[in-house]
Amino acid sequence: MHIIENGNVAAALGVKLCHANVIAAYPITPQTPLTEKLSEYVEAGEMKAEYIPVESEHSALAVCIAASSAGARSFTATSANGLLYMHEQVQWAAGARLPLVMCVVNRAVGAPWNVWNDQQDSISQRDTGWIQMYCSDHQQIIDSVIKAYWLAEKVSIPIMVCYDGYILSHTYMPFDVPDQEKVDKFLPPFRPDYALSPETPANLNTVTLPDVRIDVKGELAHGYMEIRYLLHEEMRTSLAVAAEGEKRFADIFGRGGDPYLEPYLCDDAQYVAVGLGSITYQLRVAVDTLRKEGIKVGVMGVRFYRPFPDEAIASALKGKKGVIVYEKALSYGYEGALASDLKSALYEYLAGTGKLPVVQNFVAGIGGRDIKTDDLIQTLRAATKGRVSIQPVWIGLKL
Amino acid sequence: MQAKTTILSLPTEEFVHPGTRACTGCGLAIAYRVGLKALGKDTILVVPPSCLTVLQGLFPIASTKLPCLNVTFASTAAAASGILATLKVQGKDNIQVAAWAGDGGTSDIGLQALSGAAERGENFIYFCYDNEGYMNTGVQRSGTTPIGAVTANTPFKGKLQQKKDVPAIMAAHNLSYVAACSAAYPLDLFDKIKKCMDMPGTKYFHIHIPCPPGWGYDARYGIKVGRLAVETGYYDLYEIVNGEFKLTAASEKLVEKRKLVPVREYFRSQSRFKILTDEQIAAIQSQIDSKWAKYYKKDE
Amino acid sequence: MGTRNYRRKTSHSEHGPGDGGRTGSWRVERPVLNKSLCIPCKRNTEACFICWLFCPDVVISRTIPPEIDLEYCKGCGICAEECPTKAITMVDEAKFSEDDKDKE
Amino acid sequence: MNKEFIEIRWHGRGGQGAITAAKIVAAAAFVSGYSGVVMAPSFGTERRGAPVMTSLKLSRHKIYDLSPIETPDIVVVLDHLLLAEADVTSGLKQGGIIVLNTPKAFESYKFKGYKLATADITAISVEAGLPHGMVNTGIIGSLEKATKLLGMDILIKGIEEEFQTRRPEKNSLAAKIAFEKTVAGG
Repeated sequence: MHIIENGNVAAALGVKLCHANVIAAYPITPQTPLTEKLSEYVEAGEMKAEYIPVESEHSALAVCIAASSAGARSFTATSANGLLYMHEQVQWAAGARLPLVMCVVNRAVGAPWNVWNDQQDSISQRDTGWIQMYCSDHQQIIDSVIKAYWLAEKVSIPIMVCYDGYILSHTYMPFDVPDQEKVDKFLPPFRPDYALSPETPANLNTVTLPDVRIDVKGELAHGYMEIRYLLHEEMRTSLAVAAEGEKRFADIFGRGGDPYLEPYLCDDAQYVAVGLGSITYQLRVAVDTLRKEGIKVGVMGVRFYRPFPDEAIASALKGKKGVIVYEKALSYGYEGALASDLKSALYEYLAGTGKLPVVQNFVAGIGGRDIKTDDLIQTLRAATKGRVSIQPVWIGLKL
Repeated sequence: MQAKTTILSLPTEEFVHPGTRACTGCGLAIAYRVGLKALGKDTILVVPPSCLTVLQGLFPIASTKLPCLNVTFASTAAAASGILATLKVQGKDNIQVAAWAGDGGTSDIGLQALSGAAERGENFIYFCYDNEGYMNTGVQRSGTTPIGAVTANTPFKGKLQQKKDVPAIMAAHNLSYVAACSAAYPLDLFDKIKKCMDMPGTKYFHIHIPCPPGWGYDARYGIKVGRLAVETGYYDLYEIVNGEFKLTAASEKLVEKRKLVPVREYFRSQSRFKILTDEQIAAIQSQIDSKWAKYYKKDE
Repeated sequence: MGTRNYRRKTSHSEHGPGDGGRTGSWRVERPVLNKSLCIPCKRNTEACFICWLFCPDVVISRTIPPEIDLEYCKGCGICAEECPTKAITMVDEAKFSEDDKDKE
Repeated sequence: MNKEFIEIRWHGRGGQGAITAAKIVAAAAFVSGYSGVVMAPSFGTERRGAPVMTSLKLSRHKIYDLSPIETPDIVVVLDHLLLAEADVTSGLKQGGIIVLNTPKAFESYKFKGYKLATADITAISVEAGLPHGMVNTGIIGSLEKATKLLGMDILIKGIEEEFQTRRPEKNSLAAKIAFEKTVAGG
């Protein structure tokens, strides 16, 4: 059924459809309406879940970590400084291999205070061992939440479903709310391999030594390094699992396609703009305009940022003249993290082939600065005419 | 009223294995061992980093026979809330959730989450085992380190500030049950746990834990030192049941006796207090005396 | 992969004795029980067991006579200190021959 | 007016319900065949009483550009006092429409190059039985009168659905009266 609602409601409906049964949250703009909505569902009895209004984001993720360890399908959401305050728990959840799903409603981080959108919050959590998915519209938000639970539980790795604060979270647009029946078919009940129980006592996340050690049965158990290696290795293989999930999703719901990338007019493009989230949809308008001028451009949204779909990206961009990365975050002192990752993937797969594109980097929309479509047109056009700068260029900077 | 447990009636089942990494003569090991007897088999534990993390064992071996979730330092009570929520949705109402955290993990870094959980009325038992310092990291001061104690980061002057009264903070949350216990009085601890297990909301236990390396006494004197803290009226055993304060066990008897052991004996039993001067001890003695004068008056 | 082998991929510990190794080797002094002074031994009935109650390391049995598991006893001496009849004394480990130690 | 792609900017005050009004119009447009509908409130630190803006884009195709409206076809002003506080005609296309809630006469306004429609929605709403100050449903009637965009039937249905539990008839009545009483310039 199609409804017109905002992005936070799309996320909340997704969580409800997935039957998450422990939800913990702490208010932070622009995430708040999402978890408020969930508290409504729970209090109204539309959702059979426990809703814990915790006293901090650190505790919100603590509740989810413990609930998941005890066998519950758990959910939380946050933004900006809330996510930063969770950081310790974010790492913990990954190391404990808990299949949590958390919505990150992207917002600029302080200081100074700013409640508007950029993606510095989730990008700063890149190396925590969480899968990161980025959404460009409400359909992707609700679908991604559902796909995320499936994938997280399949690979035992937590997932952040990231979407742009305000631009998506507070904007209303139509989207299809999947049938409960279909969601139940897609997503089986959560049955973890182990859940805390007096019947099968185990001590979880104990101090783990640098080296391997014999267990009580006389078998060799891992050391810390093996446990962490497995997290990395299975992050990598989760790319293939995500593709399996995407296909399964498409079979049941009749939509979806490429799990990692969302290309638009890229096939014959000589220049391809790349980004995360809603900016890639806005770039489509710029691409349409430049196409009318005869410039062969396309745009490609990256939906999976971690694990990084390096091979798919390199293969999609092979032989392009230029790649222009638009980012709402920055690795201060260098460039956008996506630009760095992308260059690394291109180098890895295309160095020496003569098909290595030139990569340029634009930084836009920091702290919610309006990204004018005309600015995207101008910058994209300029980038097709030659290198604008070796440094990342800030769009709309008024210095 | 439940009958008082004696050594002979104390359950014999053990939930802790021998051969732990706890220090020789560890006071926590005594309180923990007896505490788990009271909690029983149907318990899920939550433990933040602390001496107990070490006592509990290093992967892949656990020293405790109960299921346990190790959590981050500041998140103990929140994690307990998460387990409770799960048990609720699973319809399991026979499982007790018990958090065991140290004094740093409670009075300092864990206080926010604990206060939040207590305010929400999360139905679990929280144990703060108070060895009065960050012993696991090598004896640094914590919020509950007493005035005058030399620690690794109050090396010459000793701690200059008062001990934080965490049970009073928790009592201010209007809990159904708050208890102050000591490793030197394990049966009192056992009975108090049994007493509160079916009470609603968060139950808070503060347990005074003698620590040989942290306090500076010969391991064999652990119980004696713990007992001295009580007999001098320096650390009191009590319970607050729905707001009603009552001294218990040895502290209750002290009211009848009207005679406290001079606190000097307690201070002189440990090297951490070696810098306390006679004047300082006299000042503390007079604080203790006036506290007890109130207890006596209440008793009249 | 995934939820199926979760246990093998995390720090998932199962319980057993001796996480800290044979902690009996930590001992400097050994508790030695004099049955003629020990209350339950003398009366041949369940009594006292203060040593059992206060043992931090779960190495004293609640039996007549109480038995001390020297494989794990760390030799703290609390039992000796708390025994109301001084039935347990702490004896320098050096007094026990290497042969004795092997037998433990 | 190009009815393939329409941009409407709403000016109101925090708490006045401009978002709800825009949402009702958005939903009505969607069922009328505008498959691209995007309604974006001005974001951030709105407080009750402070001027707020909401933008509504309607298109026959999916809308990919979520950036704020710069050149609206229509502006809807829920409170005439906002004329002094906000530049409501900023970017308004030549020949664009201004829908204004005002107690003053139509003739007292001069907007050169724009079409004006006015009604005293505040009074009309009270007439319809709504509490004083509730103007977000009445204004929809004025908008329809000025634009002939979607037809009253579908809007009335949308209002009654949105206000299911909160005086649906009185809200739709306010829109109906407003539709009748709105003075729209050519």
